[in-house]
Amino acid sequence: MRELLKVQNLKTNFYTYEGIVRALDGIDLDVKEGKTLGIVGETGCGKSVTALSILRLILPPGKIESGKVLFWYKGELSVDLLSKDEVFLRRVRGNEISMIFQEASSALNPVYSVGEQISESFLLHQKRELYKAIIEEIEKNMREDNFFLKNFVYRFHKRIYKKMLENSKSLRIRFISLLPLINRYKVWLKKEVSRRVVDILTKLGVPDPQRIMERYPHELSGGMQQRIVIAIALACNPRLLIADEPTSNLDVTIQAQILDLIRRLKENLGLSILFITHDLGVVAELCDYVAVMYAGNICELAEVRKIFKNPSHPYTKALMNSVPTLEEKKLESIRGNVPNLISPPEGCRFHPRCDYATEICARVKPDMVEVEDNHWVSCHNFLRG
Amino acid sequence: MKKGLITGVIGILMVGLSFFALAGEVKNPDTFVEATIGTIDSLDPAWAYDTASGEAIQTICETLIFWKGERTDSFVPLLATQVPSVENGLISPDGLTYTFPIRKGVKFHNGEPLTPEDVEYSIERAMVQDRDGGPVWMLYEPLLGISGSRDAEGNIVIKFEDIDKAVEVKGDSVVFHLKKPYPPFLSILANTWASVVNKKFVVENGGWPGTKDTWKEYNNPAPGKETLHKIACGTGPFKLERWDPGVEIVFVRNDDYWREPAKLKRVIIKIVDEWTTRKLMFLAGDADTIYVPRQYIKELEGVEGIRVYKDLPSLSQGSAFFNFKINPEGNPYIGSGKLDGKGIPPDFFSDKDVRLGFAYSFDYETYLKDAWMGEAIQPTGPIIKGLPFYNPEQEVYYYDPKKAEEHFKKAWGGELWKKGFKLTILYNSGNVQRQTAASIFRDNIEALNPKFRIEIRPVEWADYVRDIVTGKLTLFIIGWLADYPDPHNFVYPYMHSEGTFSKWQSYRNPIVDGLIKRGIEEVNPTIRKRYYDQLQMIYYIDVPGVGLHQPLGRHYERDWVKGWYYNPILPNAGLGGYFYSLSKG
Amino acid sequence: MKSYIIRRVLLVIPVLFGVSIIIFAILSLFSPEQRAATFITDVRQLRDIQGVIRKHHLDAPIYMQYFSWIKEVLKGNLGWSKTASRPVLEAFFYFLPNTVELSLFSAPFIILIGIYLGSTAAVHQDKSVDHITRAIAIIGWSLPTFWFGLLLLMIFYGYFKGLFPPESLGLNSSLYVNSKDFMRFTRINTIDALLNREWWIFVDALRHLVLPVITLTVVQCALVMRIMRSSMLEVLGRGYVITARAKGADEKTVIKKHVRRNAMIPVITVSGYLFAGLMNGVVITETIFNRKGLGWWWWRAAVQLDIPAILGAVLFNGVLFVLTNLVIDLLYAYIDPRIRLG
Amino acid sequence: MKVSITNRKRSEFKEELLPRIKEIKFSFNRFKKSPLSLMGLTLIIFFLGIAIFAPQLAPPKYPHNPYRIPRDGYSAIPRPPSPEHPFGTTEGQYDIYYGVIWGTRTAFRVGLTVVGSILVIGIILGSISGYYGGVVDEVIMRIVDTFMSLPTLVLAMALVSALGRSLDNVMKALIIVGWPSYARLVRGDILSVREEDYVEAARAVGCSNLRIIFRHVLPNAIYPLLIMASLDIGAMVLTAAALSFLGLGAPVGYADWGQMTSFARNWIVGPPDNPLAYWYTITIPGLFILFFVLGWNLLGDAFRDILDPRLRRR
Repeated sequence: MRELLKVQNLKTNFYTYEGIVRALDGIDLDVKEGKTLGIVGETGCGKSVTALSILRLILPPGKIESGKVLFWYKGELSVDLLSKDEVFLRRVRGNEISMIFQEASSALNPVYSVGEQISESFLLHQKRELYKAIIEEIEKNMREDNFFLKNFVYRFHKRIYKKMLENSKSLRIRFISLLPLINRYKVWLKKEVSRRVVDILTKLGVPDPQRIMERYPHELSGGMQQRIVIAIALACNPRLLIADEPTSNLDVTIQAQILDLIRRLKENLGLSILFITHDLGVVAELCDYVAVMYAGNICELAEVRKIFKNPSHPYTKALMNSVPTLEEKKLESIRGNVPNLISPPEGCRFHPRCDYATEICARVKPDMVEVEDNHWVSCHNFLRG
Repeated sequence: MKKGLITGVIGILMVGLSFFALAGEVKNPDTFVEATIGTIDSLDPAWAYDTASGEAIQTICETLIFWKGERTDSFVPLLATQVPSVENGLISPDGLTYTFPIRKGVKFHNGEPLTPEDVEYSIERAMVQDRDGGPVWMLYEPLLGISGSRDAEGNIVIKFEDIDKAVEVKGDSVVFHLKKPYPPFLSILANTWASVVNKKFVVENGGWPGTKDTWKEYNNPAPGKETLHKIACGTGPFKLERWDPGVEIVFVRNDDYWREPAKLKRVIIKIVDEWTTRKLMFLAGDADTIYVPRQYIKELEGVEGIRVYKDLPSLSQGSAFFNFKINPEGNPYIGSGKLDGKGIPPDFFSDKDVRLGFAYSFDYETYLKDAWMGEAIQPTGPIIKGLPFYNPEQEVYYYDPKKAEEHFKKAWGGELWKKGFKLTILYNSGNVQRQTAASIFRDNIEALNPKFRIEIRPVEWADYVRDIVTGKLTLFIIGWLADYPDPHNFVYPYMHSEGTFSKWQSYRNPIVDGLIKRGIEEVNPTIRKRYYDQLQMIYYIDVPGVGLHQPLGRHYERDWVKGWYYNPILPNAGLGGYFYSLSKG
Repeated sequence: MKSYIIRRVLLVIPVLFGVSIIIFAILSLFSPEQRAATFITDVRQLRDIQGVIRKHHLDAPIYMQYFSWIKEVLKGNLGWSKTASRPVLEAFFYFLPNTVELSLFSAPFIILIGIYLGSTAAVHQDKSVDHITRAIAIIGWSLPTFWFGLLLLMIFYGYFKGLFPPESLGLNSSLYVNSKDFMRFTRINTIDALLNREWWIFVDALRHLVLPVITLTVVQCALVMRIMRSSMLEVLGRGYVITARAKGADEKTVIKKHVRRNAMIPVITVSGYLFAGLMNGVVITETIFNRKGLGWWWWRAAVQLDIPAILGAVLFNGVLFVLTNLVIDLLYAYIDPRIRLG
Repeated sequence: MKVSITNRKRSEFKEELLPRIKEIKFSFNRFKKSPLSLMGLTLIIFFLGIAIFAPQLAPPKYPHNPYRIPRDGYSAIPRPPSPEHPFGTTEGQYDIYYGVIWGTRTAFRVGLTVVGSILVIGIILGSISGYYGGVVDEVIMRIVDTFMSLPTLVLAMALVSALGRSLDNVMKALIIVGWPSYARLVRGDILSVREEDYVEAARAVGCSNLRIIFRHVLPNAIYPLLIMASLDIGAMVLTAAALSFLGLGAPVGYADWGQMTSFARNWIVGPPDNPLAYWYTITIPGLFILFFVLGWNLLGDAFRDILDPRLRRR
């Protein structure tokens, strides 16, 4: 099974007034094709920063210090996204890798209709496929009714789309698109794109997509808004979807629907997903592999079943215990609070709160050790069995 | 894209304008442009009393007789063929009837010929209208012996017959019947309020038809409702082309004028409030003459291409008047209202020594030098230089702190010097000269005795007028402009117990009233002179007020203007003067 | 949408009533003699001031005058303006074209430059571009308009010998414009000149517009720029901007399509004040450049206590302002769907 | 015993204040970072110094009325700077140096009193109408609309010409014209803050309405007000100067920058041979106005970038 995405020693800092926040202190993870990797951790441990760093969407004062993001791109493996120029990155974003966010309501632009926002993804990436499809469409129409005048118009439109296919930036086309009557050719484009929007919306199980398209974001429910965000992301059927806590602020019933939708997409489209959440329940249900993050480091990485069966990193164990279960058992809380990332503790960043901490933990940062097949831990005295 | 748009637009603007280089010495040679500040109130001769309207009407309409060049005491015939006098028999020996033979072959701007009926109608129409605060009292006093058609409460006190009989047409001349002899009557008829208008034109435009039954409706119309407010039809050298109130008024040459047509094709009077803008237009040649406020004279010194006329005596003067009986009720300007160092009693100025103290503590030279740039003279009394019977040898007061201190010590039996006083002098804000005069009084009097306190406050013109009329001002500085060049027009308002200023001062002197009455009714000039000399001496002795300045005007014009002359009695004399005589090039 | 408009229009009536109350409160501050004095232009007319008071029935009790005034206003007779020597309503329509021309030419510059500078400053926050544009805008905003205007006049009219003259038209063009063979449609010189295809008048009118427009623009566009900058900064931080970037859109389209349209909303709401600011600027600019518009007329009326004109001015401004607010609300609803669909 | 209580109190007090100190330290640092705000602060401190030490810098000639500019003669032609008149004299020989120094005091007086009273009126009416809503809100808002529909300068001109021309009337006019925009701003903020949970919580705990308004609601709505106030101080001084230019501001001879610039309005363009002959009459008062207003505007801008919660942590 090939690794679709491999992140190596990713470091990202934020240069704020209080000092340099070392948000990511060397992250290594990989997403296998068709599989779902869950990233779990308390708020503020750097989950979202990882997601944004992968797509290089970190804005000043943040800066990606070092590391590699290798992405399997059309046959040859090692394409380091971080070293590529902005144009390449733009072709990847939304087309190969796309992202969905926690706050669906603020992720949608209030002044444009939902349909417009989804069609923007198509227009950005699939211009050539659209023009080809339109040319075929025109030819089909020409064959059906060969009324003289219509024919002439069709041929004219066809020529325009052919021209656009070769050189989409030509000034002549931009000029023609301004003339009122002549730019009727755009009708084809609008029809083709809206057909695709309806297609993606039905695929996501949205009822009556034609009506929904005209609506504005503030008129839709939370769940529906999240479906639209997913539609935007999956418009050009990317190979990797990064989901940054998509269901966190939805109430449980809607949350279940969205998770179910994502699972169906995974199976039907063979989509590989990087799923970020702080809810262990969701991880158990959806993810194949899990990475537990704490204060900018990954402390444990393993298959879902293995990690639930025997969590070997003290933090993971503590996390497990703090989740309410059916049997009545006292919930443990972890003493102390999340470290300040400006002056993080030496060695293993969890040692001040770790019950099993020994002298070495405070000095040396533990490396990843393979406890069992597909089960890695970064801890000096990890718990056995 | 946006960046391109903006720079593009500015580029076009610059290119389009740059080729407009300015050249040419005399701009628009046959159009005379006057830039001033006063707005015209109305074009109706019977309505207009302000100088700006007077200047416009004088360009369009003409009177029976007119001033002879620069003189104010002799006339030339205009619409009348002769100037009436006792010698040529056109004025009756008893000075009660004046006959004016009317010139023939004169046409109005609407083509109608000039007839004696037009003259009679013009004067009667003025007396019928007689608006509040209008100039027509000057026709009522000589013709009917009263000051207006209505009493204080506003109901009409005269009958139409009185007006009709006062002016009659006899053959082809017009006869005026006066109630009592009135020597300045000729100079009144030479002014714009006696201009001749075309009866047919006025009646067509809804004016008074000249009959008895409807005359009351046309009496005292609301502002702007008078018939000739915006329209004009006279016999003058220029016709009215257009009037945009507050903006400009444009006259165009009347080609079939009964005398030789004017040299200028067009005359424009523009309103330009901002001095800097006005000056730059003058320097750039866009204006041929401008109104130059006194304080900016220096800015035009040593500028070539400009001709300046200096020391033009104007028939106006500014004086300080002492209020003998100040109205104490609710009056902040007299402080405590008692002689206790924190105010003044209402009759403070009734004590002559106080008045003399003030008179001697005013530094006349510095005032004339600083406030008027040395371009004003000190008047000797109510009758000023340029008026007949002006007495140049009349004694005047001068700046003498010791004399002033002497009088102040004697004032109120020495109480004033011990206790001191505090009073407020007002001036209408914006009038730099009056403000300077008030400051001179304050600084010199406060220097005499630390207990003397004078405060100066500027107020709006409307408040200034209100406080003068209600008698609240302690001492007020105000000016007077001649209606007609005759001592009676100054002596009456300054000294007569019913005169405008003396009434507000509550200055009453029966001898003076008698002298004034005899002065106006005496036809023989030598006897009139004796009365007016006595009046000027009494004014010096009683010192109800002190003459401060008689301004000497200035006239500024570009050097390509020709034919300008100065007659003090013409409205806005220092500006356009008489457009008929002007030319350019 | 329709009910929204009707509600807004109905709101206009109480506001206008309020405006007339304020106007009359100002009027009651004057005393009868004061008001009468304003009808006197020459000291010689002081003779019968009582006559003038009676003529204009200035001594009746205030509320009585208020009702007679309102009756007159509804009949369209707003009294006689001495400074313009014509009825107030007629004077308003006479002076309106000049002011409209000035605002017509400066408004686009103010808004265009303001938005452009505002968005560039926001996009490059805290870089040199941001500091420079902000400094220029702030200096423009703190510059006393009259001082700046007079300086411009001195340089471009005095020193450069009449390159950009004051007033609204040169002598020859104003004579021609007022002559019979020039069709007056809107009484706005530039537009009439175009309609009559008199290019030289059009250029002359433009030449007279340059200085006043610069004076007005420099001060007013600082306000637009500041509002635009802070609203752009706020929108840049929003979620949908990151979504747009995540879609793969390039920075230019993100700014142009997504950010600027949302950032325009606060600018539209504030352009109501912009109108008020413009009217203030117009008063000073027209006085300095001697362009006989509403601003000049109101200044002259205030200085010479021409009461009917002052009251008329406050009333007209009230009506104009309320109408612009209505237009702005409708524009606001058009841009922001959240408002339109309630 | 007493000592310990205070000790306990002080440490506890320090403990409670810590977050606030941290915030202030953060603001001050953000403030230090942008050069424009530093310039603004120095300008305002410079003017404050002049205002405070005015009696020392320019000893008043008339103790009972220090704001009257002393005159040295009456001639209308301004005289250039000379030893006894460091900045020269204006038309009517008013000493520019004295006028400009005491003018700083007038500017602060006009700026602070006007904006101060506008803030107070605006907050009171705004919070009442915002918090209570319903009919009260409707009435107050209609009054605000009425005042808002009157352009500041025209109304101020009408008021000053009615009340008479003095600095107090100018201030009254500016206050009457200025308060509505503050009231509307406060109402807007309060409407949004009123919905917040912590206000609901406060009401649940049983605080009185007034306490809620002043303890919880206003502190959060205060930032935009502060920003607007600091910008308005400059704007108010400018409007007062404009009024003086139009002949409706402070009386002649009063130590006020606007009045002095209006003195100089006719001397900007000197005689043709030496157009800049009277530069000092217009430049000196003009520059004082410019830098005073500039200082406040820069400060206001800096406040916005620092205090506005949304932009603070960007």
